[in-house]
Amino acid sequence: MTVSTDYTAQEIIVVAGAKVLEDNKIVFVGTGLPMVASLLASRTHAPGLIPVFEAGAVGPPLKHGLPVSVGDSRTFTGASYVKGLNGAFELTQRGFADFGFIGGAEVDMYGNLNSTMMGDFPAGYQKPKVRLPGSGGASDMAASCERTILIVPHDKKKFNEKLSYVTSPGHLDGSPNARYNAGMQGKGPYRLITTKGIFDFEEKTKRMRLIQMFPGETVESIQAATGFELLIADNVTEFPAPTVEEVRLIREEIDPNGVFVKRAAK
Amino acid sequence: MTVSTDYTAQEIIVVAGAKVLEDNKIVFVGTGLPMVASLLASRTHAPGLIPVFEAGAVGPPLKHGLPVSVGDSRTFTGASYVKGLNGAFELTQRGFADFGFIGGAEVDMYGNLNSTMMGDFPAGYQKPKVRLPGSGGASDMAASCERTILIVPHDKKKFNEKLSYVTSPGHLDGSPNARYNAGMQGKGPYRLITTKGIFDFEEKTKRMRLIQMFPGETVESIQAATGFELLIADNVTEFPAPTVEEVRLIREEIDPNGVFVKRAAK
Amino acid sequence: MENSAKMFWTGLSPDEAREALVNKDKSMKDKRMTLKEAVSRFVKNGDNVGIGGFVNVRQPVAICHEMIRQGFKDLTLSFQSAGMAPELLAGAMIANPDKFSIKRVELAYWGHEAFGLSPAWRYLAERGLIEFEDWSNYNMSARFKAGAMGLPFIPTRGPLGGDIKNTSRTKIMDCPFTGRPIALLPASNPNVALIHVQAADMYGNCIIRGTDATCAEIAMASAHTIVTCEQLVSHDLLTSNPKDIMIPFPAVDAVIQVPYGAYPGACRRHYWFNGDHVRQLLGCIAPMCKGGAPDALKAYYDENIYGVESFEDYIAKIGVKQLLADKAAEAVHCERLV
Amino acid sequence: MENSAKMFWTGLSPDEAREALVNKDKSMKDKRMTLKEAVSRFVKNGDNVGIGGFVNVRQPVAICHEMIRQGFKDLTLSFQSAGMAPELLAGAMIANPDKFSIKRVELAYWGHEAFGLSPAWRYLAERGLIEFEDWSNYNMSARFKAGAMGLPFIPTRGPLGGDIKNTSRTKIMDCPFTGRPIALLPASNPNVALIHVQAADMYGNCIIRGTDATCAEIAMASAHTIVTCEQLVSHDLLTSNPKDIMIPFPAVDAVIQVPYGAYPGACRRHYWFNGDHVRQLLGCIAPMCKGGAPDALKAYYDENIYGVESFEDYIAKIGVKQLLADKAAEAVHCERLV
Repeated sequence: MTVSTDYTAQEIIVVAGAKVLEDNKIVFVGTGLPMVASLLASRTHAPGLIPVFEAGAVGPPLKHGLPVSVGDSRTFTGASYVKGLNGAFELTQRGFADFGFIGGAEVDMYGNLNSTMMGDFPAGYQKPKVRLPGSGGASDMAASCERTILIVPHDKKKFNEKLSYVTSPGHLDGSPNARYNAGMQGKGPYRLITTKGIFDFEEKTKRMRLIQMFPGETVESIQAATGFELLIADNVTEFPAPTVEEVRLIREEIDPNGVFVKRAAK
Repeated sequence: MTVSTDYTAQEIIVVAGAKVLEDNKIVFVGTGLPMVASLLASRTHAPGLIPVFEAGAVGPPLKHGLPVSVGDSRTFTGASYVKGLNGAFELTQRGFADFGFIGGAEVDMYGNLNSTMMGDFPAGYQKPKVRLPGSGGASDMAASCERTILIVPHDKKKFNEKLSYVTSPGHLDGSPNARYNAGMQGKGPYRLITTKGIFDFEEKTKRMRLIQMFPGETVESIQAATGFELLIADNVTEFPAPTVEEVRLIREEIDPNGVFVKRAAK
Repeated sequence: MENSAKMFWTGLSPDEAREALVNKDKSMKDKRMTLKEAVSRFVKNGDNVGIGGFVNVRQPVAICHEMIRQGFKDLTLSFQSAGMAPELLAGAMIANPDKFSIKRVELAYWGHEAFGLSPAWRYLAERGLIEFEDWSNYNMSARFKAGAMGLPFIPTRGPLGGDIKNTSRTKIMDCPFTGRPIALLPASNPNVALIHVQAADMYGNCIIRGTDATCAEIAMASAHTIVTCEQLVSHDLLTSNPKDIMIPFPAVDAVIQVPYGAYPGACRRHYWFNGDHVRQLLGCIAPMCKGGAPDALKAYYDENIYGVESFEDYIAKIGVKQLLADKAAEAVHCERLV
Repeated sequence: MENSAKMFWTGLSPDEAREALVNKDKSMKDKRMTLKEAVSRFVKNGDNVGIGGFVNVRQPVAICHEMIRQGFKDLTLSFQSAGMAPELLAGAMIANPDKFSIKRVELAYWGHEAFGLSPAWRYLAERGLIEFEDWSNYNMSARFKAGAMGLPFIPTRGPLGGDIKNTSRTKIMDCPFTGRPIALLPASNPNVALIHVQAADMYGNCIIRGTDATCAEIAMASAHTIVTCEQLVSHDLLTSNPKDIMIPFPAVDAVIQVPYGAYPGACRRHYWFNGDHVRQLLGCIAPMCKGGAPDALKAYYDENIYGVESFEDYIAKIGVKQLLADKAAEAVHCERLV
């Protein structure tokens, strides 16, 4: 399998995201890169992957390609069940979603995500420095999917000790059974995929831990781009660069119009 | 309009029940005689009556005749909405049902109904003298329809000061705002139709009050068949006997097989 | 209202129900099997059994026949309004309590509407042979819905004011937003759901015609679901209008094509009630309420259930003419070109 | 958790919502009228407006155009995830706050997914020009559902753990059945719902194709509902499969046939997104976030909304070729013989 030499940061995120997904599992897919990664997974090692979209569609074959909205016509055709937003989230609350796959603008060491606002909280909540779109379904997936996979572009300004706002709860403050005690369900953040590597959350402390680095990164380069102290797994490996075939699938078959995967070179 | 001379007790109940219904209103119809009365109403003075059945159907035209079950195929065809039991009861809880039309095996002076058990309560609840079928949807209609119309065959054993079990709440103990204070919605029992007459519930005391007598009855004969003191309206009138045409409609068009209206002579 | 760590859950607790689903293989796999296999794999003694349909519409009659043949003990039955399903199960207990027994019923209504009261219900309740918990149709439907939604409870306006709140596990609280009382009903998460539908694919996606009753909620609340269907069709045909699908495949564990699976009850587009046959069973039980002998009842079970290998054999006894008449009676309600 | 008689309801309180429905004429009557008449009869200054659709799928764009032409003040907008509907309304406020204003937004997401962020949302929020209350998609959907169910609140597992519970009217209580914390969300009962659907009859029965989003819940929670539809068809055709009907007639007050009523968003079976047109509007607003002039934005409104008599005139400007292309793009997803 020839290694690609011109893959982009978004493309390696997509490839890494796809590889984290397991075949025959139900994955609740947020809008954007998670959609692309899920399609790649189902066209490679996970043909039995079952996507769920928050506007309601369960298990569509996506024969007409990448949706541009988690509520569009492409998510609907051939689906096994479509009952609107309440239907999708009730399924999830019940325990039908093995994985939730979400993005965020800011993340902390416990996998809590912010997609609400940047600025001074709570004082500046009603007049934020930057107003982000809002939770969408992310906080619901975070609260009720069995495990969540997070995507956040790696940037010191986005990896912070304290978030401006906790939109999507992860491991909260990392204390034992924090999620259970708060009334939530599911095991919480399972993997984080950034532009620099793949992370898990160490079992005892629930702290973000580097487990795989993308080509060209070092433990130091990654720590330097992170606003808190990372845990480092004992055997950090290098995540292999995307293959030519993977990149071709993304560019030519899955997102040929660059709807979510932009064409800018790395 | 020629008066019928051979109408039965059930037939006059049906005619009286039909006349209480108003055109263009939504009526949540319980199984049995309420179904027959609603059909009679819509074939006479209330062509715009909109029936709702608890298994889900809203506003079916009932072109194929009297349902034998509130969940059968006849209630479904041509309906304007059918979403199962939760759907029907949520509509009602929301305020979509102008009337609820229910029967019971026992009634008290405040229009509370029992369709659960006869016997010693609470001690004998788990081993009743007579076990009745249970609430069905009656207690839900009682709790949430805007006004309820009750049907109970008139019999001293069925008209009691204290019920064995309050299945379907009426005006509770008759105290001011008793229903509102209990958390319920709607104005509660509006009319009671028995085999002897028509009753309302006096505004202040919420007590059962005779307003119309069926032919052949007197205030005394009705009081004698009632296990508590009735209020009597100032101007009690005689409810006219069913017409030949009304009886024909019931016997030949609405319930030709005697599914709910039995053929025994009065 | 007090917090109760002592709450007793008669099926799975909300946390157990979640756990069961998390640990289940929810993949899109072939779930076809025989009814015999489905019942022996997914029903156990002591189970809380959620029963689909409404009174005698789409009751899971074929599944109940098979359960009676196999024999189960100490079941809890949960349903809103049911007719033939509990009548058959209870009749089996009355005829032979050593082979089949119901411990408890959680219900709104047990009877047959136009076809009469339930003699089995009277027999068992009036002799104190089973526990029961009265609810209303909306209460039971909402309890299944809470279970299906992954919630421990659901608020409702009823049962407020009457005695249902006093004889059930309802809790009343003052609404923290309005200050007015509101009822909280505990979720129902049965161990197994018994559902009959018009059409399914081999993965378990189900299409229901006519009222959905509370079938989707029961299936999604339960740890396991057995589905019988009139028609087993291809996945592509079944999903041609995804919104017709009322129960999605991950909620289903076994799919069996059983034509007439709700008979002698009705099934929209397929057959109307055979009221005479319903009354025949009631007529075998009714005399026992007054101390009569069980001979007629035992004969009914020997003839229709114990004496046959499968539900198909029972349906074969009904005879072609009767089945065609029942089909024709339904066809007038929903005329369609085949 | 304390009981709060001081709860503020931004639309109708649960008791008011009940009363509104009780007093409403719910008969099966002809509800056809012009969009102009519908908006002037059923939208008022200060209303809480429930917006149907999901992001740019089936947004009530035509209704928003008409609202902008008529001008309204101090609206509260309630939706889960929306794109063009709030963008157009907010753009009108940004262009000319004297003619149109939004006071408050209750929402989960305001943006355009693949077509970009919302500049109007950033503009208004970052300048402190509107109040807002953050929820999630499920939270808002569940709040409408509670409203539709006639309940004052609904329990959910989220928002637990994050900040949404701290910036919203959520209340957390210990579940009286399990002892674990659970969130209670106050119902949303808007004054008026804006809904676009594929098909309706003159009484207001609605068929929705593709995702239902939260349209039924919003319509049934609201005191009034305005429905625009691609196709207005006979009652008999519309009810030929009653289960296709997602919104029943008594929940609807006005029915208007408006082809392309969700354009430039998408409407299943009818048209795919016109992303360029969405981006055109965003491009008129975006520079203003950085202090740019409102000229381009004003020109957009003059051209497309103020300068035309009706939504039909706006659609006519789009041109036949573009509309055919959008129709063709959708047709591949749901090929059908006409």
